[in-house]
Amino acid sequence: MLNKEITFNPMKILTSAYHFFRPRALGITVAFLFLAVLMVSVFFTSWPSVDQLPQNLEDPSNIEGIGVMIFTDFVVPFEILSIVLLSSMIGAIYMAKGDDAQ
Amino acid sequence: MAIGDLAFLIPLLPALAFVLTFFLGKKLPNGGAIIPIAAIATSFVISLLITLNLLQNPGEVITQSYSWFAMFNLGILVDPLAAVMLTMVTFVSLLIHIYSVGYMSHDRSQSRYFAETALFTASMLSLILSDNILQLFISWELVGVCSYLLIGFWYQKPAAATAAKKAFLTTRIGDVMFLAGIVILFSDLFKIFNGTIPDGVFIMRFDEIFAHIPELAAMNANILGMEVSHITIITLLFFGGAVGKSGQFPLHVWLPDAMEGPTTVSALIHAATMVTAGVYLVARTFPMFIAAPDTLLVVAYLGAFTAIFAATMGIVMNDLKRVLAYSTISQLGYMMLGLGIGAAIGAEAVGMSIFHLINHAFFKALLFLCAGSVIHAVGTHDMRQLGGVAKVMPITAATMIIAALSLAGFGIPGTIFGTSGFFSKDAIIEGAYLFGESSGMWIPYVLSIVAALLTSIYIFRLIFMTFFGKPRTDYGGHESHASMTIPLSILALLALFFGGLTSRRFNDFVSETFGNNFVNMNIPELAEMGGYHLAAHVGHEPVLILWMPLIVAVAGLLIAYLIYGLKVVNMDNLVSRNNPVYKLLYNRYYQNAIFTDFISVKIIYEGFAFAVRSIDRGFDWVVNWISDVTIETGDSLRQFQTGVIQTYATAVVAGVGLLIVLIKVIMEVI
Amino acid sequence: MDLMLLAPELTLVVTGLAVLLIGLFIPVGSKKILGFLATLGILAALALTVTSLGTEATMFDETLSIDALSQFFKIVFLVVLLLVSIASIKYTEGSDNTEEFFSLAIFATIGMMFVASANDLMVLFVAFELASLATYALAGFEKNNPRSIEASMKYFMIGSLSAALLLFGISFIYGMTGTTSIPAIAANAGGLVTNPIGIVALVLMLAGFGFKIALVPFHMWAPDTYQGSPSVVSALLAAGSKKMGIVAAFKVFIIALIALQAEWQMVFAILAVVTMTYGNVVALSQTSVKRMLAYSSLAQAGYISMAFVVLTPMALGGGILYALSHGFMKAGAFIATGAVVYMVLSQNKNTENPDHLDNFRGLGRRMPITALSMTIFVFALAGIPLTAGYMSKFILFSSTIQSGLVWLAVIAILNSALSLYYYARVVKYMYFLPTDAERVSEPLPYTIALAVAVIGVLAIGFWPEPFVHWAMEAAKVLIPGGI
Amino acid sequence: MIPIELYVGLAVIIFTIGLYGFMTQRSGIRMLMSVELMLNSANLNLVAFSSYNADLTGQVFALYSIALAACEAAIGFAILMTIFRMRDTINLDSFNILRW
Repeated sequence: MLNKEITFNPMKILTSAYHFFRPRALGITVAFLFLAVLMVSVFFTSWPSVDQLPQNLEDPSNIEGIGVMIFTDFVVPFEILSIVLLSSMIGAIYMAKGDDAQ
Repeated sequence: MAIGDLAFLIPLLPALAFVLTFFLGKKLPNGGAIIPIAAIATSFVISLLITLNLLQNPGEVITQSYSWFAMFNLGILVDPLAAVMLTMVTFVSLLIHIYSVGYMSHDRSQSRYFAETALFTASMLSLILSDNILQLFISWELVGVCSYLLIGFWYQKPAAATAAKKAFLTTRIGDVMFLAGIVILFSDLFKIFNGTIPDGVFIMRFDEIFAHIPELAAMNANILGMEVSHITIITLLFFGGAVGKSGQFPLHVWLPDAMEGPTTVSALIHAATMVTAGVYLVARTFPMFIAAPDTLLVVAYLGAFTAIFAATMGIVMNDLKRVLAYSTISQLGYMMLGLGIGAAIGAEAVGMSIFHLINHAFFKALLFLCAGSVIHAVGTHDMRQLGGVAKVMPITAATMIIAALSLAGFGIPGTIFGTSGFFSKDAIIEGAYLFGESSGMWIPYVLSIVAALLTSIYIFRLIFMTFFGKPRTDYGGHESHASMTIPLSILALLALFFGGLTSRRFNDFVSETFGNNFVNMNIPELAEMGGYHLAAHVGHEPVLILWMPLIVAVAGLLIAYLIYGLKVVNMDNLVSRNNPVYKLLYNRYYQNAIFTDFISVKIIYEGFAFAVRSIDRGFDWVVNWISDVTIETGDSLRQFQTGVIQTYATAVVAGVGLLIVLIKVIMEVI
Repeated sequence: MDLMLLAPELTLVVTGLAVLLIGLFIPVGSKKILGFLATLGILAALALTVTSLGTEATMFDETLSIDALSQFFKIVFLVVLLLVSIASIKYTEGSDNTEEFFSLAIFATIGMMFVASANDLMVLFVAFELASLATYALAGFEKNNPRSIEASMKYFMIGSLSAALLLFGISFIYGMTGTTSIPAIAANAGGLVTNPIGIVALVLMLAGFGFKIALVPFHMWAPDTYQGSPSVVSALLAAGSKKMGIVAAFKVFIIALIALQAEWQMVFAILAVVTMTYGNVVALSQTSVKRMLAYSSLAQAGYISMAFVVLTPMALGGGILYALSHGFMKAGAFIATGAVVYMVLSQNKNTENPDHLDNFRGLGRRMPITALSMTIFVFALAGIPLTAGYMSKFILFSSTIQSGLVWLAVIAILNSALSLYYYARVVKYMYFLPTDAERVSEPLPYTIALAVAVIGVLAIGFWPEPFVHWAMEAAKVLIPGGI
Repeated sequence: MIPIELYVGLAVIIFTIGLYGFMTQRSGIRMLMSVELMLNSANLNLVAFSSYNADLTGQVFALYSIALAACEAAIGFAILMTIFRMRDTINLDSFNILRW
């Protein structure tokens, strides 16, 4: 039993690798293509960034800033989000409830 | 001028009649036939009055234009060309409608019939009246839709439904070319105006188009290494549309099958509406064709070829209506030839061609209505089962013989004695002679004279087989009702005398279409632009040439009489299935097998309409291969849609990845 | 800032909530009133939108912009919703869940309308998701029908995948430009042009929008979902939600990413050709009418995409007009199919494929109004003159030729000629194939919806002037000076 | 300071893992989890860019997208429940009545 587990059987490894990869070959290929393209793009891009991260020693959190933005600049998406929540709730409850309701 | 203001009523009344008949027809006697008859009769009166007015003063044409949207307009234009067409269409359509009252009296869906024919007439009339190419195209499509409805009138019959579809789709190929021509024309004109069109200028109106012919001719496109002028491309595409509608080779395949509708519909399609639309289109835009000599050559050659091609098939058909159908194709070939020889004789060609169109309308409507009368009484349209009908139906027989004489072109050159068909066909054949003389190209002339001989043979074969000899089968039969014979007699009179009475005058009248207060074209100058000179007028040919058409017509009559009247030749040997020539002709050059099965069904349906157009059976395997590949492509493309969600996701992601790579590569390369 | 400009959206929200609440308290038998209520609310919203035509404004710190383009598309969405809502009065009859249906449809349309007026990627994304999430449940509305559930599942899965792709793309745009505001992105787009990430972000966002527009290869959910969903929902998806993808793409590509013009014109050129050809070729052999309409809808998306490639004011006007025409034609065709399905199912509840072509046999006799409307819609889709489809195609194709892209126009014209085959086949089945079935009475709501759509199709066909003018105004928003 | 490329690279890797899972998993729940991975990698991106650009917009966006992800999960699970009731399985690859 113990012997069997540590036996180095290249054929068996290849076979199990084959069985692992064969049904996933397309997915793996596509994912690698995607990863390679994106990685190359990301690392060949010169990202704009500030030299020094802004730090406010007295209040390191930015919750307040976010809160202000939610209710000023981005209040429209916030309001839409409320409808999104409502409609997904309606949708989810409708789909999930069984027919016994009737 | 007052009557000219009513011109808009000409198409409007039949259109209203369509609406009324469609909704009320069922409640009225005879399917409400009185409504379209009254409407078309009024239209006819208006057209006739306008034409008579115009005869006094051909330079003062009627034009009315209203802005439609952007730089397009709706409008009417009644010039000599339109006036004669309007009069002819309303008149023939009126007679056919009157005749239909008797002919369709036993059909349950009479009201639908009358509604549809009224719409058919209305759309044809609006096609003729259009003063701009866009409106013309819309009516053109409407005519196509109506023909679809009418050919498939008895839609319970599978053959009728198939024929309707075939007509619709085959003419549709032409329509696509026509549309492409319009689109190119539009964008060229837009370019000429530099994109800013002044108010009140409607760029698709004929006067505007014609005024810019020089600029269009100056634009060149490079196609396969050849410099081709834009005007040539546009006119070729327009002609493509005409080929489809007017049943020229190779898009003629729908016409013989269009027989599946009621015979009156065939008469309407063959004589007054639909098929003449193509000829009218070429005539209407003739100044553009004159400036594109290459297109005119194509028109002339294709017309001549169609004339003889269809005539050879007319000889061997045994179905009464099919013979007439091929005869129509052949005569349309003559009309196209008449327009094509405009390269030699200028605007007069339009006069000649339209003259033949009008005369053809009379005798072809007559032929069809007579055939309808025979079929109505006897109940079959196989000529082999007929014979001796003249005894039971004397009026029908007499009028049919008159029509046949007119079609074959009997008359004495140089006098006013002759049938209508003689004057117009003779003129076209002589024009073809002049064309040969001035350009050295004799093929159209030779083809047209041989086709004249064949015409004479097939039409008298029909007469002898149907009306003379002994009845071959047992059929009852009686002379038709007066509502049918009176239109026959009127048409017979016209087929006999119209040509002789109007001959010269008509030509001059129609030829003035391009010089008036709406358009004023200098045809010889346009011809100069196309790079050739116009020859002298018709009428100075050698005597033999003048008499030639009559000689071949008489020869044809004699041949037909010998074979079918006296039976000096035993037809059994000739028509045996082993005779390869007969077999070829009888199977209509196998074009039905090839066109229907391959081109219509597989290629066009599958999207390779323009890829393969060869009637050579040697190319069979190529055709087969291509259509197989298309079908297989369609089917295998379908297989991508596996229904498995993971596959879909993979397609999306792979698509994103590939597109990124593709764009990067392309952007690097460019 | 004039809150009246948001009145249509607010009216719809109130209508949706009212329908939902009232639905809780009334018995199943009288739930029909909800449909009328919803229709009234939609009409009110439509009227409010029409009265505010011609105004231009930006609201809420420039996150919303009201202009000719957004007004145009809002009206498209409202009209489609109106058609769907009228037809649904019959479709939901006798159902216990009428209120869910109508409120979800209304909320989805609110999302579409906000996309049309979004001036900020954040608004755009959230509204986009609203339109998606609300329709996921609608697609699976017949929850005992495995087809409907499968349609919903596929729509949802591919939808959430493309939402993720879209968000990922937006994050890169935000990273390079430091903002999500559409005009500000256009001003700071320098980094996107010089760096490879620009193309990546472009394609990722295209995948997000292409999912809604149903461009090949992001289309694969569309035939399945259109076929499986209830017909009225398919109408909403094909006629409304597809236009949302188009207007979003207009805003993001033409306004925000105009600096990447060469790149996305290339992408759209490829996708337009592939999409229209694929759609038409595959539609040839379909026997399910809804599936056939789905593939034809692919083809139409391909035509509209040509506007991106040509990018002249006229082409964009043509594309925008096409969006309106397609709204009428496609919604009408799906609703007509819905009427047939309704008829088939009411005769035999267990029919396997109620939208199979065989059920259209002799429809000209059985349901004359439906058959006539369907004929008009398919002919309009094929581009027969005097219909909306012809006018839009004419403007779009001729502007293509005019700007020198003859090859593209030739492909498009050939494609539209090819498409006539499968459209004419439907007409053939309806009018030329015999049937021994009796005439059936046509449900009134369906008939009214069809009549409205027919009027729309013919109005644009017969009197295009005001519509063309209007579409051109909308196009001016995208390229103010013209290119 | 950590270069921003590392954050973005991490986000890309997580996104690809999500994509891979979405393309290869048969179970509906696992596919939903993959979608969450993708959405969250986008959030990571947004937040990283937000702090490196000294602009809070990205963080607000991330908050919104978290809420959206929750809604999406809710609908997704409801659809999966319906499928499970109907089929007794949530292996989505066997669910293909609609095809071709």
